[in-house]
Amino acid sequence: HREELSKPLIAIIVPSQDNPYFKAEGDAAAARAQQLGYRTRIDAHNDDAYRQDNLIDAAIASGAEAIVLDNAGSESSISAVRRAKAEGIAVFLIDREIQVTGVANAQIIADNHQGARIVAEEFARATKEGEYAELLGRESDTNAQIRTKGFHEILDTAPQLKLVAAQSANWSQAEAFQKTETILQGHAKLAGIIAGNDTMALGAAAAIKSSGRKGIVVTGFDGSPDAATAIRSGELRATSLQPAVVISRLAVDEADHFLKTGSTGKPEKQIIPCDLVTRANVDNYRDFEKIR
Amino acid sequence: MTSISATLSSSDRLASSGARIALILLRARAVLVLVLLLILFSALAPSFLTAANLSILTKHVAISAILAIGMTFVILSGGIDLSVGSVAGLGGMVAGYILTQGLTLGGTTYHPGVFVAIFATIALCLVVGALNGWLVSRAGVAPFIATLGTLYIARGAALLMSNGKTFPNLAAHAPSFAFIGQSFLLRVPIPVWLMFALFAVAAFIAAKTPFGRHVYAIGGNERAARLAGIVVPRVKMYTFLFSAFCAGLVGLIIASQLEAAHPATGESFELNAIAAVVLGGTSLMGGRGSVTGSLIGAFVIGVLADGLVMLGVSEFWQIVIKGVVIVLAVAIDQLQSRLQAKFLPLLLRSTPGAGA
Amino acid sequence: MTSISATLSSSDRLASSGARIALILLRARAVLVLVLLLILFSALAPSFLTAANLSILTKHVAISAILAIGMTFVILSGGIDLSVGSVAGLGGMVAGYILTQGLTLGGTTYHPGVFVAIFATIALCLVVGALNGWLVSRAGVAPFIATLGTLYIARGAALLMSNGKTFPNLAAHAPSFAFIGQSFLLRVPIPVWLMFALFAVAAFIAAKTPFGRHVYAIGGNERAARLAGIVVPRVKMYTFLFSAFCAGLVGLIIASQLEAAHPATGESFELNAIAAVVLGGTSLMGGRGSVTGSLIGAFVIGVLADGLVMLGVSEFWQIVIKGVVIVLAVAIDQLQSRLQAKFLPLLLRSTPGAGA
Amino acid sequence: MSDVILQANGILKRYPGNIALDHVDFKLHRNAVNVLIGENGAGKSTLMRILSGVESCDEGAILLDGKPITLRSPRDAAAHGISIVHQELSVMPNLDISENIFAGRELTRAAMVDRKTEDTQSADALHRLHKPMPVNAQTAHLSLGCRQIVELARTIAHGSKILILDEPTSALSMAEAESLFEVIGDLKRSGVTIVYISHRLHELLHLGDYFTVLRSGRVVGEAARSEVTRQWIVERMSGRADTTDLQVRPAASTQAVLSVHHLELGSSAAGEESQAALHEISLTLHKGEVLGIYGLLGAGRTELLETLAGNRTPLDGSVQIEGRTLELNSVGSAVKAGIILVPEDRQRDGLIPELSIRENVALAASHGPLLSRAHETELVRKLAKDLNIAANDLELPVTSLSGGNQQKVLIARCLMRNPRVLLLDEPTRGVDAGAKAEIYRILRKLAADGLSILFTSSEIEETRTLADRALVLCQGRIAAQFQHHQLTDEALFAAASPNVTTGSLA
Ligand SMILES: Nc1ncnc2c1ncn2[C@@H]1O[C@H](COP(=O)(O)OP(=O)(O)OP(=O)(O)O)[C@@H](O)[C@H]1O
Ligand SMILES: Nc1ncnc2c1ncn2[C@@H]1O[C@H](COP(=O)(O)OP(=O)(O)OP(=O)(O)O)[C@@H](O)[C@H]1O
Ligand SMILES: [Mg+2]
Ligand SMILES: [Mg+2]
Repeated sequence: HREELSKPLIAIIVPSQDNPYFKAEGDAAAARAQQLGYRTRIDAHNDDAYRQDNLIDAAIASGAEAIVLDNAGSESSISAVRRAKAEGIAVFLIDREIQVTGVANAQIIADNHQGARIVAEEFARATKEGEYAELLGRESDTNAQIRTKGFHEILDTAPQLKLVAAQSANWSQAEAFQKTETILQGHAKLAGIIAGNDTMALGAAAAIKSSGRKGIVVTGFDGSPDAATAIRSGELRATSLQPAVVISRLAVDEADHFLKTGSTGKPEKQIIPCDLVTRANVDNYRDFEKIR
Repeated sequence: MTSISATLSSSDRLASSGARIALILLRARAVLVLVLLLILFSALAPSFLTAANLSILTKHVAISAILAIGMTFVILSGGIDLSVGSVAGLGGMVAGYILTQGLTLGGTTYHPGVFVAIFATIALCLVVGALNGWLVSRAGVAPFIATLGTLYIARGAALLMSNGKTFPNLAAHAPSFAFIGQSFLLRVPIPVWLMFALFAVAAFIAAKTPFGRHVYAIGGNERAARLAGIVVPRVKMYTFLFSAFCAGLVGLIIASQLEAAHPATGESFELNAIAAVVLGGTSLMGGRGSVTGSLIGAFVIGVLADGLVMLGVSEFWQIVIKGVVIVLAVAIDQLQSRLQAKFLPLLLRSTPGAGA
Repeated sequence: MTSISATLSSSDRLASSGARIALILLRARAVLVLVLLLILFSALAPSFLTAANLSILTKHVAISAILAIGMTFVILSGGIDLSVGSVAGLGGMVAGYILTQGLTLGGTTYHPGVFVAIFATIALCLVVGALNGWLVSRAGVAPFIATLGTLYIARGAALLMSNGKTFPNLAAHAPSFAFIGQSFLLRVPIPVWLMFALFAVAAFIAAKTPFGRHVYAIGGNERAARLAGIVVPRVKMYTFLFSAFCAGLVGLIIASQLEAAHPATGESFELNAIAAVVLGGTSLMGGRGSVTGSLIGAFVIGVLADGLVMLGVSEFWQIVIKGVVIVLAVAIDQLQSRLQAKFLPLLLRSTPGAGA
Repeated sequence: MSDVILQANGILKRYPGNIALDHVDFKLHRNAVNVLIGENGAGKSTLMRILSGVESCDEGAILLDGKPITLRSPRDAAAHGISIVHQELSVMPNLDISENIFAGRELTRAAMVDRKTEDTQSADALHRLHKPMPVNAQTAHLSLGCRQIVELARTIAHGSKILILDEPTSALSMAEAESLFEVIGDLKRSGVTIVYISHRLHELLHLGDYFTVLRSGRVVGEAARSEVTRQWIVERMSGRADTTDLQVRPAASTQAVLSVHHLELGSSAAGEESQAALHEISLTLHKGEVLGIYGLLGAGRTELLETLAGNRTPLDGSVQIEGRTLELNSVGSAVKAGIILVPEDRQRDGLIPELSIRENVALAASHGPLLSRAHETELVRKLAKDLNIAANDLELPVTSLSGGNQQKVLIARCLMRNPRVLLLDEPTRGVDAGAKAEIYRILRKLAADGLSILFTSSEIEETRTLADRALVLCQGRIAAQFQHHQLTDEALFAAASPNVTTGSLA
């Protein structure tokens, strides 16, 4: 225990621990950091910028050398990150960016916008024509906003696709299930549902299954293992895989590099593109990672 | 003596009819709101009033209705149960765990059938219920705090079971598990059957069994109930057990519907359940209310939610409207009972007894 | 006569000393838990007991402490306020809106200063508080339901103000706004000053002013309070206004700390505040408790939260532990007052009056 | 200025179910003691609640010094110098004595409560009542009597022109009452007008200057002291229960049903109510006997009965029923043994207001796992007939019944469980004359049928009328025991009061 405590600490802060994507993200970062001889701690801010603020304070107070952070809001996180920097703690943002540069040591961002576009393109290809519905994440979350923006850049230019319902399911599978059931009732000719993340997509798929309707295209976002399973079985058409593991490892490596040399040797913003996962290539991925 | 009985008989007649009117109005209030909503949505959303949609709607209502039915006894006896949402979440996780991981006893892992899983789930939920009951009726902790504590404990436990992960495709592990949430009987979803079954049982218990009456008695006047020889702690214990049982059932239904168990399931369900009970005309002070009311209240909340989704009303407005409906419905209830208090005496103005 | 007064005076002496003992123990309980936690964490986390950390800790405590202080009067008078979290969220959004968007009146948009923004924020929060007060004291809606309704309404309103978006870098729009949440005075964070200021004021009001006494009186026996000529509805109104005021302040502090206003801010803060108040020894039945207690309770919750994070305890365990602490603390409280009830009579047994 | 300071004209007050005041005219004579008499339920308290702004009348006017005034709240009344001690205790148990005395009218200096002055003023208010108490003692820990004193002190401390006392002595010992009378004398001399309500005739005749008699919400007599005699009052009240047909006789059998040995109950100062201690209580109750327990309030009668009913745990002593010793640890066990209590405070400990008459009667008597409404209705109807409960619909809310009938409902509830021993605490408190006589009849009949009855009372009249044998309880001890023929006012008073000053019993 003693020499464990003597190791330098890297605090890892992710949005939540009960979502497979963030779970994988956090675990990957922790694993790498421990490989590199760091002490780690994973906390979740549940997309509550104030809780994130407190967690960063706690990290500062417990003398963390670096913070790996998947932030709680591109605007509402800035002051916290700035405070950490002021305390001389290196901050490495993963997955989501913040609206300023020069504060964080690195922003290794999963390109939600590009990811949204590619999955939307696949959705448009698959749906061809007709009515579709959108399930948004928690509308007060930045990512929900970016993704829906990306979806619409594509889908609004596809004249044969008509948006008939857009509801928030707050990232929740149960809520997506119920709302989809209701939407299906309202729209007999629904051809597709584009969801803001995989859990909602799975909820929608379950609802479609229990409704007995066939041929409704469902796409998700994240690339979770559960989604992969659903893609294999055809319940999901596609998802946009954010390379969580890659990003986390990168962030930790750069943190390590920075702590040892005083620089990351990389540009601050590194935007990692998302991969489109469909039945065709689903077997090339495992746990948010490209394996072949 | 004569004059007294005279007063009584005449005042009785009025009082009774007054009481009946009151009762009808009271029921009517929830029903009224419900009917209004139904008309509104049918008018605005063509596909709302279809058999298919109503069946789905009822299935959604079932969730909060079952919780509300369980909550009714707790509230009737003057308590409250904030833990039902967490308990539902925990229940789903227990089932998910057993179905996917099996039970490991002394090194060897068994893969018990669906019924064992269901049984174990309910059992664990009852343990939480018993904890609530014990804290309230024995340790003398205020129900609000006791169940707030178990809310956290149960939620944390649910998250710990899978270390935050979801137990995925339960269907693959146990196809028959889909039954609870997904199957139909005579073209009516099983959850709806469960809801009506529970409703029937609960309404029967409330109206026809000594237990039911004891619940009302305790809510009405706990001291009197105790002096009349009612074993108050035991009754309270049962109310919390029943509430936890219903919560467990909900957890199973949701897990079965999603074919997956997610540890965060059920967050803030308790608020819906409480709102349903109160909309149904049950007083948070206890002693006054009915299971039927709670069912109607649950329908109000469910119809509102689904209807607004159908109309494509934005999430944000949905929240506001929900708040407004809750407050309005209850405020109207109060107003009405006030009016009654005002207007009954005026009826009694010309009773012979006074003149005698 | 003599013997009676003898009984009385002696029993009184005991009673009052008993009361004092009780009070001290009661305070002691919360303090005890607090001290235990502090020792525990200092032992386990070396960096816990540093000036820097304690200052940060206190800053965190300030948030729930301010809410708890506001909530205390509501609960002392026998009510409850579930809406504080939403009101805090709404407050932040109002400030954010005014600072970033300005106020548009008749086509032209003004960009008022920070003080106008703060003023407007507090004003709007007071409106919600007034709504709560009106619903409870005039419309006769149960506090739980009334504030549950406004919880939804305020949250929805907050989301609608920005259509769910965050109002970004307020610092840029109004540098001086950072003051409330980020600046220091004599190396102590402003929020901490605010907390202690509010505490002083509240403790003073509770102990020294007629209003404070009226709050206790209503919580102790509302009917008697009314008979004694206390204007119950007005007092209740003020308690809800004060609670909303504190909530608004919290909203401002958080917005200032984050330099951004997020519509989801403050979710479930109410539970922390209520827990703090109850841990502080205030009875949910009203009439018994103190502002000091609530402050201590807030520290317990705050220390627990930060300490567990520092120890790297998993989030899930944090939730469980929180639940356990809440239940235990209150259960112990109950137990202790029972013991008192048991042990006082034994003292009183041998009073001269009885022997006379 | 006129002799009449306050005048109420044509006051009408309705309550759901009955008319409490039916066009009452009431005059208050300046700095005199205006006595208001009437049976329970006559409307005395209602009238006073109206004069003190607690309730508003449906019709009628109130004139102060000839000028009409409106009293919307206790504050208004206070502003006009009218203050009241309510019949039902209204102290705030969580506040201390001085806080209670000044609740709602705090003395302030610089917006701060001026505790010092409050305490000193409270102290000398208590002093004027010859009842010094530590002004910072929590009222929760006070006996009913002391709470009553606190309320008196409240009105005295506020130095009001008109002081209404609604049964102020009901909770006082003789001696305490004595000192109250002195205070009333002082106040009268210092120019205060007093309204005095009480059921104790000797007090009224001792104190009163002007008398007004109410009967079922109407004024049936007014006179000055000079014209008033015991006889006059009794005729007006016509309250004397017609109990001629009650033939009381010594217990038929000598078979002991209930025997209590050396019962000890600790007094506790915890919780909302203080409770009197019991010491060395030993008594036997024979089959078919009606045993009365007389005592002043605070004597511990409620405690005794509640202990026998299993609702309080004794420190020591044994209770045997028909020879078998029984564990008194819960109401349930007592009920099983056939001991059931009709509590003292109907509203607080007896009735379930939300439930119907039938449900209240059948409350805890469960026959099998299910309630058979038909069966139940039949049983309840029979009881209602035996006890002559004047309700033609058993499904009405129990609150729609008058006090007497509510009391019968509670008796019926106990009979549902066919008890061996029936305990009644103040069986006719708040019950009007007719019903009172009836309840006596019922109880006698039950006794004749072999039920053993133990009842408490604060009314000598009642004890004399109803009991075969009477015990007197004083400060938790059995002070005396009387056979029926030995029961006289003087004897009972003497035994009941810690130290007697019979001088005042004119
Ligand atoms: N709040 C109330 N609601 C309904 N009826 C009431 C209420 N208060 C009093 N009454 C009825 O009004 C009548 C007069 O009651 P009141 O208390 O004035 O009688 P009282 O003369 O004070 O009797 P007591 O001598 O027992 O105090 C009674 O029949 C009583 O039942
Ligand atoms: N209705 C009541 N409200 C508050 N306290 C009460 C009440 N009845 C009894 N008490 C408490 O119990 C103590 C003992 O009084 P108790 O009632 O047992 O004497 P008692 O002889 O039964 O007089 P009574 O039966 O007339 O009340 C009282 O001093 C009082 O503090
Ligand atoms: Mg009276
Ligand atoms: Mg008594």
